[in-house]
Amino acid sequence: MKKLINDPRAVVDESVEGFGLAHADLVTVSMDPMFITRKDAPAPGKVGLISGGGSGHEPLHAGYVGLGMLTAAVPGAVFTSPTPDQIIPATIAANSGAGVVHIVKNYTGDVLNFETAAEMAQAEGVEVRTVLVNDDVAVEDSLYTAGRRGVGGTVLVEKIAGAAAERGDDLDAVAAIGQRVNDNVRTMGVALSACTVPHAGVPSFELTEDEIEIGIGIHGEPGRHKIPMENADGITDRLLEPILADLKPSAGDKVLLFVNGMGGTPASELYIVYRRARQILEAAGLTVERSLVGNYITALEMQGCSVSVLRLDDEMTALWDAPVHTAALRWGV
Amino acid sequence: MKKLINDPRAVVDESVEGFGLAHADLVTVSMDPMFITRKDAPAPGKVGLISGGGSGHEPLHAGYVGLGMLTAAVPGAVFTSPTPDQIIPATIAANSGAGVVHIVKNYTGDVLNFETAAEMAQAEGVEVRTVLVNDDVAVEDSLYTAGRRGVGGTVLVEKIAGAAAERGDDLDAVAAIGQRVNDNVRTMGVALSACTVPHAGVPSFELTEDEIEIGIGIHGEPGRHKIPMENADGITDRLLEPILADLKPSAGDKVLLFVNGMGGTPASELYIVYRRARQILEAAGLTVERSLVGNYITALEMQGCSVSVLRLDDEMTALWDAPVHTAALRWGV
Amino acid sequence: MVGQPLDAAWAIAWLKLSAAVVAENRLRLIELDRSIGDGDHGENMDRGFAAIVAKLAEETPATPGAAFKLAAMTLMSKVGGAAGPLYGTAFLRAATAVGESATLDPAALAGALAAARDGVVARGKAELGDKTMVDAWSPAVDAAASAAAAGADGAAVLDAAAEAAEAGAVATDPLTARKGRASYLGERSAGHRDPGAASSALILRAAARAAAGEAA
Amino acid sequence: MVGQPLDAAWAIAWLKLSAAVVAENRLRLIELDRSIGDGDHGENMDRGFAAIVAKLAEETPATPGAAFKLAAMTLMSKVGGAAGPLYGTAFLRAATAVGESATLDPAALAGALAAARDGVVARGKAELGDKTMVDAWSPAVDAAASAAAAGADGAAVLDAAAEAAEAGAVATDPLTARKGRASYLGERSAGHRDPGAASSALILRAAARAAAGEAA
Ligand SMILES: Nc1ncnc2c1ncn2[C@@H]1O[C@H](COP(=O)(O)OP(=O)(O)O)[C@@H](O)[C@H]1O
Ligand SMILES: Nc1ncnc2c1ncn2[C@@H]1O[C@H](COP(=O)(O)OP(=O)(O)O)[C@@H](O)[C@H]1O
Ligand SMILES: [Mg+2]
Ligand SMILES: [Mg+2]
Ligand SMILES: [Mg+2]
Ligand SMILES: [Mg+2]
Repeated sequence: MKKLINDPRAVVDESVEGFGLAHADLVTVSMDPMFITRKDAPAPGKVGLISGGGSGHEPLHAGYVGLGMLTAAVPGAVFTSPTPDQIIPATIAANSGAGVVHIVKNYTGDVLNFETAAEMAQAEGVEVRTVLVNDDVAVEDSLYTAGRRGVGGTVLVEKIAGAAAERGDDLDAVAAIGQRVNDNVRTMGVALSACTVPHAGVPSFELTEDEIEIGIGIHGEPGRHKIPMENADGITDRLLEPILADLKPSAGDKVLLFVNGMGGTPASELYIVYRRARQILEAAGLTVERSLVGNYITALEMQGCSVSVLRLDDEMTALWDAPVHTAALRWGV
Repeated sequence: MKKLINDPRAVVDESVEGFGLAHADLVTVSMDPMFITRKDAPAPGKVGLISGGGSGHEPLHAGYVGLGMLTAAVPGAVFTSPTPDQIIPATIAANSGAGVVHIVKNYTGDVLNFETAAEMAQAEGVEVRTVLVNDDVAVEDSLYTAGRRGVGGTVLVEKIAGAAAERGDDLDAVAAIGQRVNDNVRTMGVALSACTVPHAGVPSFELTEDEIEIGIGIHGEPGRHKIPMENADGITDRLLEPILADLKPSAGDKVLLFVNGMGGTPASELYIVYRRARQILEAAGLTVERSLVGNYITALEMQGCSVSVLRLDDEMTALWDAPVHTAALRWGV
Repeated sequence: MVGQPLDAAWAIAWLKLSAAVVAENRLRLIELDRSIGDGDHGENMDRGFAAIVAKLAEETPATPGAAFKLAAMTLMSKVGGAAGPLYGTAFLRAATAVGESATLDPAALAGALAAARDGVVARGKAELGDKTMVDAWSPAVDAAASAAAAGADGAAVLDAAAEAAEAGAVATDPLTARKGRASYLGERSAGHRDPGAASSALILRAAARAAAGEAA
Repeated sequence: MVGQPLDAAWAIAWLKLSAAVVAENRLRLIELDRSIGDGDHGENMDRGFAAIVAKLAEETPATPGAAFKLAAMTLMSKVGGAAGPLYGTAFLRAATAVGESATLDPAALAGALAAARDGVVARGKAELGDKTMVDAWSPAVDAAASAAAAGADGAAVLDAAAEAAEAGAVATDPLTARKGRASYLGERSAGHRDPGAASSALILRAAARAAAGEAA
């Protein structure tokens, strides 16, 4: 394992410290307990929006703290959800009195820790709503399992719900639009290589030179199955197929196409995947109204990508286009 | 070699095609000869700004085409400079009558091909000025060698000269500010792993598990020397030392600190390097006025980073802050 | 087997022995979690129990219940992930169950273990056979109850519980996970031991060793 | 050795044999460039010469000069990198030097090679010993001039040139590069053959083979 780090156990601390220094115009960093808030939080009268989860998915979530997106982010240890003693003060700091929405990726750890924190924050007088993101079609959705994972769709939920909070929607409305995004987005990922968690020191799974993992998440967990290496178009076909089968869009639907890099994939390759995904969507009669291509929710240095398709309505499109000013996503300002 | 590609020889074509589809609001793509122009090029009365070079450094250069930055970009094959038959029509397309500045990274191939193109474009009536970027302190600067390489500083030259062109500076003024940025920026890079050129199929150099290459460029060429793996702080010290020795800043100087990922390095690690670089600069009495952290000029999926330090003056800072709207850099609009 | 009284000293020794055994098994637990999860379980548990030891250097709980509560709060705030709230809840429910008693008799001990297990189930909603830590805790609780009913002393009750937990952990090997991160793997999760069940067995064994008089 | 007349057919055969030999040596040239450059030289040359062959399927140059010009233009527009403009200039200068002659006599041939070399030097500003293609071209030009002066025929002149170029390429091995990408490596460039010198030797050998009557 070669990484640009000092002590494997100081990775999150030092990285968040650097992030805070580089983006001091946007964010305030609390180191202990660790959470990152918008410089101007809480915005009077506006709903607060928080997300968090294990570290290692940068720029998620700290990179999305700022105008028009998150009010606060709560990073845990690498691939480990944060604890209530971080989430509670972040929730309180994000609350202007209008309440706080927790955007939680559907993993047992995240759910349990945010659940506890929400309960305790409510006990301290903060109204909390939770949007559970579970867009990963690689995982079977069932009452008898942990359910689908929250992956690429999280970024879209944060952007669109963030814009709703910024325009002054109330607590239930912000949670509802976040939920609507989640209900209309599906994601599927592939890994060409594993990633190495700093404290583990060895890759999270093994792949030979001609194997890939289809249906991976963002934690270096193995996917649903290994298949022999294929070309980019073939892989993209395999990602889109379950997305469309599950989303069941109608011809004429407008969509946002999000091709996300897992951390170790060159931008040029993401655009090759984008090209093919776009061909498939257009062949299905869909209009790609908006696009996002890049490393937005990663698994350390994993090579691979995920593709997300979000069925848009006019309100979602307008909220997507609304100004955003964060370290990792910025437009209109 | 596992990559999200189809035919190794179609990588640039398919990737640029995808880029054009994803950013159709910003750019127009000519596939043969290949070049990418701003949707609204040429802007009446404004100086055109072109850059180009081998592919594999994405988002450089196509990602910087748009308002306040490049008028056109000319991608060559992977790590191979483009040819005059691409550069000439791009130059003509970028010319509103106010002339065109070529931003050329100092590599023999880039210099020769842009030189030929400039001559031929001038013969067709386009005034051309050239800014040669050579910020890499890893390489000895001498009349008897190919001289220093153009690396991270290129992004800063493109942004600041682009803002000057956008505000309406004339040809010589745009070239002069570009030159001033180059004169005030120094860069040094490190690789933890090599990259694999698609048509070559094998890594560009070999490193064992406990070796790193110090002084690498952006083409997977080996660096000045291999050293045993060190921690992030130690590596950052090694990058900053020659930068400061060469730039010779004075206490009180204002600088822009640019920590650039080579393509395969997680953002969290870049912020760990940023943290240390900032400590060093502040210890030297410098004020870090502006920062940029991310994958802006890459070498495919190489793991590693470069650090650039630009000594700012008030005009450069204002031009840095000026609005920019490109696929990879955007603010103020 | 004649053991220690199950008092505050025992509870503290249990926590310290747990910290030692988790630290020793850190890599093994990471490795188990790497196979069917995200490779952090050993790191998470080690961070949490190291924090408990640090807390114990500052304050000395006067009762087993106080020790359990200290453990619960520390695990809840330092571990994160799934294991943090689950173990946190387990110790919290055990603390509530034992109240302020200075020592636990075998029945109270068995009741505390059952409360802990019930807490895990309430939070995580896993059933027996879902390939989670419940598969270690449930047989341990049953074994403890039987032993206590049969008149065993505290040390013997814990020994039975530990043995059952160890068997329960081993028995997760062939199972297909239905809860937690391993469930994403579907059938590929079979053939691997559940890391949370493995750590639960280690911790229950530490309780038995503390009761048998082993010092931390 | 009695060879072909150095006419348009020879020039075309030269270009086609060059394309074949460059294609065969693509990986070797990539490998040489990977060691001290950026690993694209074989790919660049292969792309350029394949384009020449494609062009030759569309049009048949009537003179050696026309063939050289076709090669120059194609290399200039398809190769890129350092090699594109340098080889392009070489062929362009050779074309200018031979004008519209239908066949080249040994002196004209030697003159064309010298013009080509001078073009490379004018563009690239490399001196002998800088570890570039000049280290193959310069001895080749000298050998060709001597052979022509000694009365050798075209084929023999080219044979001498190719042999000298091959020796010149080998002689780059110990040198430290002072031009091109390899110069960034400083002393680490010593111990490797310059890829452009290697490709130059291949191409000059192809010229000799074409002159010896070998068909493409
Ligand atoms: N719903 C659940 N009920 C009971 N135990 C669970 C549940 N989900 C996960 N676990 C336990 O947690 C363990 C994983 O813990 P850990 O790796 O620390 O957290 P994470 O899965 O968040 O990375 C699993 O091995 C399993 O025993
Ligand atoms: N200034 C120069 N003069 C002469 N030849 C040069 C010069 N610079 C580079 N070369 C030749 O070009 C070769 C490299 O070509 P190539 O790999 O195709 O281009 P690039 O270096 O741009 O990747 C070198 O091996 C060397 O022979
Ligand atoms: Mg985890
Ligand atoms: Mg090259
Ligand atoms: Mg885990
Ligand atoms: Mg090369």
